[in-house]
Amino acid sequence: MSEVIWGLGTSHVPSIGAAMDRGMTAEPVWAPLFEGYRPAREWLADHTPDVAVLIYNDHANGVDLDIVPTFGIGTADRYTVADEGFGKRPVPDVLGHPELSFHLLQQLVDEGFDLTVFGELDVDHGFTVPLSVWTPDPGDAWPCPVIPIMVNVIRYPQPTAARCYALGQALGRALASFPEDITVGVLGTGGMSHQLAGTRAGFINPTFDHMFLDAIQHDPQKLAAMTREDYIREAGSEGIELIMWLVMRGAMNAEITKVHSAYHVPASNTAAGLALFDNRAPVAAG
Amino acid sequence: MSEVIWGLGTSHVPSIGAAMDRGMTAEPVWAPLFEGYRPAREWLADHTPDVAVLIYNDHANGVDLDIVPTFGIGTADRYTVADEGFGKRPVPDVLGHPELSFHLLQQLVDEGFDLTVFGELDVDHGFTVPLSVWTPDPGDAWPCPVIPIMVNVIRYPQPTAARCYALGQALGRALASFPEDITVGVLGTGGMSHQLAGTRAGFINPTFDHMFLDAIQHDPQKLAAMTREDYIREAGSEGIELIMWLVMRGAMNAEITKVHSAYHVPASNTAAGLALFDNRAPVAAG
Amino acid sequence: MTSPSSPTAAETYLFDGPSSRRGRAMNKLFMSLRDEQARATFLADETAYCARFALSPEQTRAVLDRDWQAMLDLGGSIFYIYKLALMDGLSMQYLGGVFTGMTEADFKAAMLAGGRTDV
Amino acid sequence: MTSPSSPTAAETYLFDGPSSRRGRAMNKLFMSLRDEQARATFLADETAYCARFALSPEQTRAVLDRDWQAMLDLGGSIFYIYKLALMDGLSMQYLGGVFTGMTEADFKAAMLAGGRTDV
Ligand SMILES: [Fe+3]
Ligand SMILES: [Fe+3]
Repeated sequence: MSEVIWGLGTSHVPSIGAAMDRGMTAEPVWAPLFEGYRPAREWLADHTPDVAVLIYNDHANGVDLDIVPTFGIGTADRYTVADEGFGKRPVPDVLGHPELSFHLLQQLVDEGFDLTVFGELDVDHGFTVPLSVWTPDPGDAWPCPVIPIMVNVIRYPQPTAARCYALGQALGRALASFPEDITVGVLGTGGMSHQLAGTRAGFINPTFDHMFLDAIQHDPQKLAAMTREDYIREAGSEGIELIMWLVMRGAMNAEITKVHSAYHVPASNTAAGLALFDNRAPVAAG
Repeated sequence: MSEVIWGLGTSHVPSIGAAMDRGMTAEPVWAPLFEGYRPAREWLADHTPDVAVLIYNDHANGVDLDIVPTFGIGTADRYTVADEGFGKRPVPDVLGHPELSFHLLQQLVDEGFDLTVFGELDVDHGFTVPLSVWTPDPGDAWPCPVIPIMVNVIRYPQPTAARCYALGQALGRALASFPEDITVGVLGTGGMSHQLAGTRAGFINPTFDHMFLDAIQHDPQKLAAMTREDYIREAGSEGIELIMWLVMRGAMNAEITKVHSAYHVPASNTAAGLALFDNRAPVAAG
Repeated sequence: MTSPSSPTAAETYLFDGPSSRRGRAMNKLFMSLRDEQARATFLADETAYCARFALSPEQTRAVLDRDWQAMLDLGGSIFYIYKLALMDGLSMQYLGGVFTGMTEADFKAAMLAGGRTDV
Repeated sequence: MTSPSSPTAAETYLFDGPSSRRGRAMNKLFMSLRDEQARATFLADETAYCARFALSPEQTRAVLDRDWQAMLDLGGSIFYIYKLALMDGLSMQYLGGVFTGMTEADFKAAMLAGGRTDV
């Protein structure tokens, strides 16, 4: 069986990637954000898994607008970094793990998840920025192969939060039934509160975001019970991306240990959040 | 609410369409098949619904091979007839019903069906041949707008039969909750037993097909409980298309009345079956 | 026609099925701008490019005039519209200013002060 | 590596994930043949066309030789392979004969007699 060793929830704001690509991380507007990441990055550098599963959404770059999958999974050997209209980010392409992809596909379809399979896929900032949050200096290659799981969050109706959490739970079972003994990291991406269009553009809800950062560890059921309208009202029309953290959380154990969390406003038009969890239960004190 | 008035299960063998398009329906090899269709066609001509929902699969014509949706739904105004490599079939393009499509999408996603949405879609013989079985001479237009629901049956792992039946049941609920009073016909397509490749090519299992034609009316749960391996063994690797009839059946009432059924071998490499059901319970005799 | 639970309002602009249908031609145009050659073609004759993508007269006007608010109203998705803004060298903060009636500088200042928590 | 419930055997040729991965370049070539212009280009220089789609040497040989059985073995899907056969004016019954070691006439006769009920 494979074993999930950690889960990382993180925003995927494009300007976080741009700040890193342009060497601006020490500038005053950016330094607090990257300082907040540091403890998580250090822990992650010591806990490289054999493979990672990254739950993300495409932003009209990898998939044609006439096709909107609710849930997708990549089965490729390699995922090319997308050109979103301003050149590719200067980061490595992503190596995949087709054997594990096919195993997850079979298990998840057997459990009634109606995945769309991508034999080829270009990945955009929704995918590469979380990888950069994890590994700021990948050199020629990311630390391990990564499997994309895609969630529709940009077109209404998105999957419900409950469905995302259920997908995560099934993902956890599917990983556990993989015949090889490998370690796995799971990334849930997107959020925190933000809204890009309309008169409510610039909306930030730190109260909600802090509640979310706490509940994702201790009470994911509460987050899974919220409707998509709840998310849009409380976290903004793009804050609904947070439902992707529930897929990550669902794949982890009931009790998990927080390694580090961070919260910062603003990263561009967005509140940026990070939460890193060790999949082991907390060690009882004394 | 909208009301399902009939369900039609039918094979979609391309050569059935070709025989019609080339005026060969009276030839000795084809006449028995089309004679078998006649009573169903006559009844259907008297029971034209306001809209139809057609469950089908694409055969590498409408969707790129790098993208394989388990379940999809079309939301277009119009679906163009695909050129499969030998010119388009000389039949009308298909008008859609976007309002009902969006309603079904919302309801089905809310119920946890992870549909892929197609804003544009070319439809191949899997779609147009069942329309021709229903309406041999459409003239300039098919009898009513049609909404495509796409099911992956050509790439393993297909959705389970149970999942298809559950999708049909949810489809029935979603149709019932549509705010307008309209009548609906539902078509489940594909099958019957056949296999195209391998040393078992040409496999036909009339015993299984007759069991299926009976059980789809009286005991769909039995068919829903079969694994995909059961279908492939009993009905051949392409006979698994029959799982699409279960979506149609799931959208109908528990008790339905058979209007007509027909079974014929061969249509090309395939056993061809048809079963037409009135969605009303049988009238008790005497 | 869609379910009553689908919220749409000027303060939010959910990109739902009906808006994607309304905005399809325009969003297809925006998506094409990921390609450098396409951007050059667009800039050489914007009207012809809009015609090639079969934009409605209102959509064509909105694109030519860079009327970002009208693009939203005519079915544009912010993620697609942003590709046109990117090409023009404009930021998401600039667009945020347009949508909220602020200058880009004021919008940025509001974000730096912790975002618009009161809307 | 996939689940043990995935049946694959010469009598059936399930088109599953690993075969789709193995056959991807070849299936992409077959799919392109839906277009008349592409068919003309292919027929003008089949070797060059195979190279353009990055077929492996084995796949190229199978395509050039019309070795239908090898195409299946190398990851071809019957629905894609059929597009090449269509272009050649061959029928699914012809292919059925190839896969089962029969002439097309014998395969057709077997189907007309009710199909191969004993396999
Ligand atoms: Fe995003
Ligand atoms: Fe078929």
